Amino acid sequence: MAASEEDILRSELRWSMVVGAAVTLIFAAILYAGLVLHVNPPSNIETIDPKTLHLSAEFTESNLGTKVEAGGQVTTRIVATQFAFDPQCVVVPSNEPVTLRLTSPDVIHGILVTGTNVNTMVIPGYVSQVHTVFTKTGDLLMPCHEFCGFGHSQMWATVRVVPRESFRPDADGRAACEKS
Amino acid sequence: MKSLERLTLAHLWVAFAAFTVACFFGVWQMWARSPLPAPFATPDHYFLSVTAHGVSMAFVLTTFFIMGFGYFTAETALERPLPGKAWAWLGFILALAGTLMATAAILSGRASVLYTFYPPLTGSPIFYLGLVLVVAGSWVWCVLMIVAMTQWKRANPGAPVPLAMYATVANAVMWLWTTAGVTAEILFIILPASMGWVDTVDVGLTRTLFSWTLHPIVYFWLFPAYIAFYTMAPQAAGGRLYSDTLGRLSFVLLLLYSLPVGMHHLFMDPEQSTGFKFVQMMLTILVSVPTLLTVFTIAASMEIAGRLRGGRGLFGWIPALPWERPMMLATGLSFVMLFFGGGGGLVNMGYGLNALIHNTSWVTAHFHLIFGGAVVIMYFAIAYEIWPRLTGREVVSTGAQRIQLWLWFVGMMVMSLPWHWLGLQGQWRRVAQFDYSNPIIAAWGPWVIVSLVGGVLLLASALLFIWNLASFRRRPFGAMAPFRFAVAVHPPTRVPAALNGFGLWNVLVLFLMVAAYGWPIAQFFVLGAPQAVVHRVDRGG
Amino acid sequence: MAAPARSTDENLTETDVDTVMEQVPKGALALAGTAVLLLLIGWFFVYFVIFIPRGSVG
Amino acid sequence: MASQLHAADRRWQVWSTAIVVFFVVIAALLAFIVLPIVQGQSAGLSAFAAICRSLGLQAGSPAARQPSSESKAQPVSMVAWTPQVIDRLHHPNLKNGAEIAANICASCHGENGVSPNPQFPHMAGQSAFAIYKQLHDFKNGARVNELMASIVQDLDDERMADVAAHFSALSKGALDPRTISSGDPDVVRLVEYGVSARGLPGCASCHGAHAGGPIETPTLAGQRQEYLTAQLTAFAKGDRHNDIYNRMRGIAAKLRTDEIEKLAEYYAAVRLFRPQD
Repeated sequence: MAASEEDILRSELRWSMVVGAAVTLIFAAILYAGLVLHVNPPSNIETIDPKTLHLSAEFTESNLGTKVEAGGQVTTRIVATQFAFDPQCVVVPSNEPVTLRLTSPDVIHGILVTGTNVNTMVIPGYVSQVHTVFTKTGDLLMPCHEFCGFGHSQMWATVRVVPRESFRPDADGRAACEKS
Repeated sequence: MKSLERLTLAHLWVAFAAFTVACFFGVWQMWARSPLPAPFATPDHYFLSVTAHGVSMAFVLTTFFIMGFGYFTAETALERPLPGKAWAWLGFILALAGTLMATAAILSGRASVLYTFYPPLTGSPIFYLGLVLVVAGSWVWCVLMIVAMTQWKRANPGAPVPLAMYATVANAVMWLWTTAGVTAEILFIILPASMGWVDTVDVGLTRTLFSWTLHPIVYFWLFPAYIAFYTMAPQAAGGRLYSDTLGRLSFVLLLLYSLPVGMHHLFMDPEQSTGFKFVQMMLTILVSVPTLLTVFTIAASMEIAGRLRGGRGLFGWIPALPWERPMMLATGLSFVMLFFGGGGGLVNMGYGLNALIHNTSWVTAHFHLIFGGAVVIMYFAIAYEIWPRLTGREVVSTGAQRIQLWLWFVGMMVMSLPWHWLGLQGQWRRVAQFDYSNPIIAAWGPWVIVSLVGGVLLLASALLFIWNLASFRRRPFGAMAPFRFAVAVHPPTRVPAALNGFGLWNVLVLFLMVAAYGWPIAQFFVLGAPQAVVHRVDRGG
Repeated sequence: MAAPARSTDENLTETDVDTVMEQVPKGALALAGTAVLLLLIGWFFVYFVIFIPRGSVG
Repeated sequence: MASQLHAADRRWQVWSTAIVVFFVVIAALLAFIVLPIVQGQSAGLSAFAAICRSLGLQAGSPAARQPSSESKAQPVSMVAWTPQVIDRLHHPNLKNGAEIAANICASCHGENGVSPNPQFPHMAGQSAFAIYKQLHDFKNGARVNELMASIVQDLDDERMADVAAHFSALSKGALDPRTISSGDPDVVRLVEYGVSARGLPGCASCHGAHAGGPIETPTLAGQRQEYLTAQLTAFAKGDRHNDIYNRMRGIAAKLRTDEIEKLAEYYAAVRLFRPQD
């Protein structure tokens, strides 16, 4: 007999090696991104009550937007609600670490920022957090990318990335988009 | 024997009716999203349409097709009557009643929550109850498949279960595990909220339970395609299956590794930790293994056929294959779509890499290629293959069938390849209308129109498919030859118990599910999470 | 030696199969290998050319 | 033969279990030990904290410090939709509510909740949640109105819920504005479609019957035109600001004066009561 069952299984085993090598290569690249570039999916298990969100300190209306905290850390707080972001425009400095903190008082939302890797779901009950560095300046589009109701398609905001020297927080450390 | 045909045909017609309606919805949605002015394109119509499209394609087409094909396989592969046909009809009626309930709720505008639900948005209880009935009907099928195999094994001690049936039961076993997540979500959280018994829900828990179901459900849809690859395509090509053992192993691996991986749908979610996401990412990588093994095994089976037909050289066997046969053609086209869809999937599962494309059109492209493309084109081919047997009519000429398959393939590629590109540009999902006055979005316009053209081709193909099936009616009744599944190069005489049953694999699935989902689900009960207020999407009220 | 398609199906003999099995799975290996290679190239293109330049997130 | 097979089965059991368990152990080691420790080190986190984060026992990414978030709470409204409040609105004392309505509200808002004065809104068929929220906001000054503020001072939360539910029950609910055709394309666009370019969701996305919008969304169909114009204008100027997270201020500020007029006219024209069918 030309090819026994063993021969066939041996060829399958050889092919499995090829498959194993290919997926190992991909896995190595993912591991590299995690270990060296510190890329993680946003997984900030930090709970917050959506029912009393507007009564909270951090996500109170006047505390939203970009703020340079003590220690120089730039934090941008955004509330995703039906069917708008508050604020609808945030300003951030380029080439500096920025932490986005988002949450929702009502239903599930999600965001991405076009042209960047910024992407997270916004789930009522949790604070979503993305640490990143924006490298390109300009107005980036930040749409709500998860179905949140009939006004979902009209829900978007602007992330205005400005050069460091044009990023001028006020005495409280707050920075907001200038009204155009 | 007549009763089997009636049972199978009833299932397949429900499946294909839902499929055709869903194609109309799909094309209209693409039109509404494009720069071209579309009629009726209000947001509530749009999301009603998305819900109808998703439910019809993902729940109705798939479940009814799989049940019908499973009954057919059980009787033809085991060569003995299907036990419990009355139960099978009961399952059919349950699932059909559920489908009608869900349809009524959707069309009345009371359930525009999409087929993936999104609590705390909740629709009418009729919608969820309908879906539960569909699942209940499919459970009847699962039990019948397991019973059929068990009875056959008792009657044929030590003999290997035919591969087609072994795979079908693997799917039934997997489906029982799969539906646990979504059933728990609906019964314990969404239905009470929808009925007004509770006012708040734990959103993180609902998402985690749904993710339990969300990945293996795709493999549930995929199984018939793989069964056709292994047990029908080599036969249609005029060759032999390269390895029966590898077939069994692939189906076992699909059962094992499609389940503990659903969290890759939650990579961008804040309610799960990096650690468990990483573990499930690693398990997700393993899911690509059975598919890549299948690619090789089927390619080798085709190579046998091609060489038997005189093909020579490294690639000369490919043009020698009988491409004029629908099953052969569909298999080839399916693999091309599997290549692109699978490649996209390897990006999706990449842990941090998921941020690049999560909830963009890239993902829509991925699952349309894998499911709508690679899988559904095999549903067509299976239907063409078994229709003469089901109707007792003679084979129709295959020209129109081939045109239909080609149309589907070209349509799917034209539709989904631009979506990949748009996804990378950030085109986000589930949008009723885009603002084409925005310069970023304006640049997407032409590509959206190209993909709409693909959608129109798909609709044309869908209609031709129905016409092709209907044209069997005009053919005379023919002699009923027994249906033959592909034979392996070395047909198995004895296989290890592990590859002839599922006891061992159920234990391992349990272990994997506890490891992958134990704490991620338990955390909601141990640590607690704030609940969100239910928002009713119940437009009819 | 291209035999008529249908006759191959019906009159398949073990000898025929044995003969072609001397070649199989060289072609399958070449085809599947090429596919996996292209897949890897595509994946690493997305990784290095699109993903990495868009910056680290976590 | 049988024992041979039996041995083969054992091998399958042992090896497949071993491979699966081995793989899970490796995955867990990488996910819960290697990755967090390496990432945590460069972020200045202790190994313990990083591991806790990777397990989800501590908030934050194992690769970054948590930002500090000190600030003072300055709510624009004190109403929170807790299960207790929702439950009271679902199970009110309607007799109590009717009494309050007759004694306090009727003189301005009409005996059946149909206001005789164009300045005052109709109450009949209004969402109980909307009424409750506004009463509450009047009481603690989140919504500024001297007259209402003095009137609601005597109402506690439960009585507010009762009267809100009373008015809500007066009709079977307002018409869904979608079902009313309007000839004006501007109105159709604003009410049904929304305008993506301006970030304006369609009014019906929230104000349509059971549209799934915010809990406190009022129904607008049949409301007094003057009242609607006044409120939209007040939202636009920021004079009224008890909508949490700028939901209405943001929208009203984007509307032109003529659009506000048209919308108020349109919603006022929608009949308040359902035709008896």
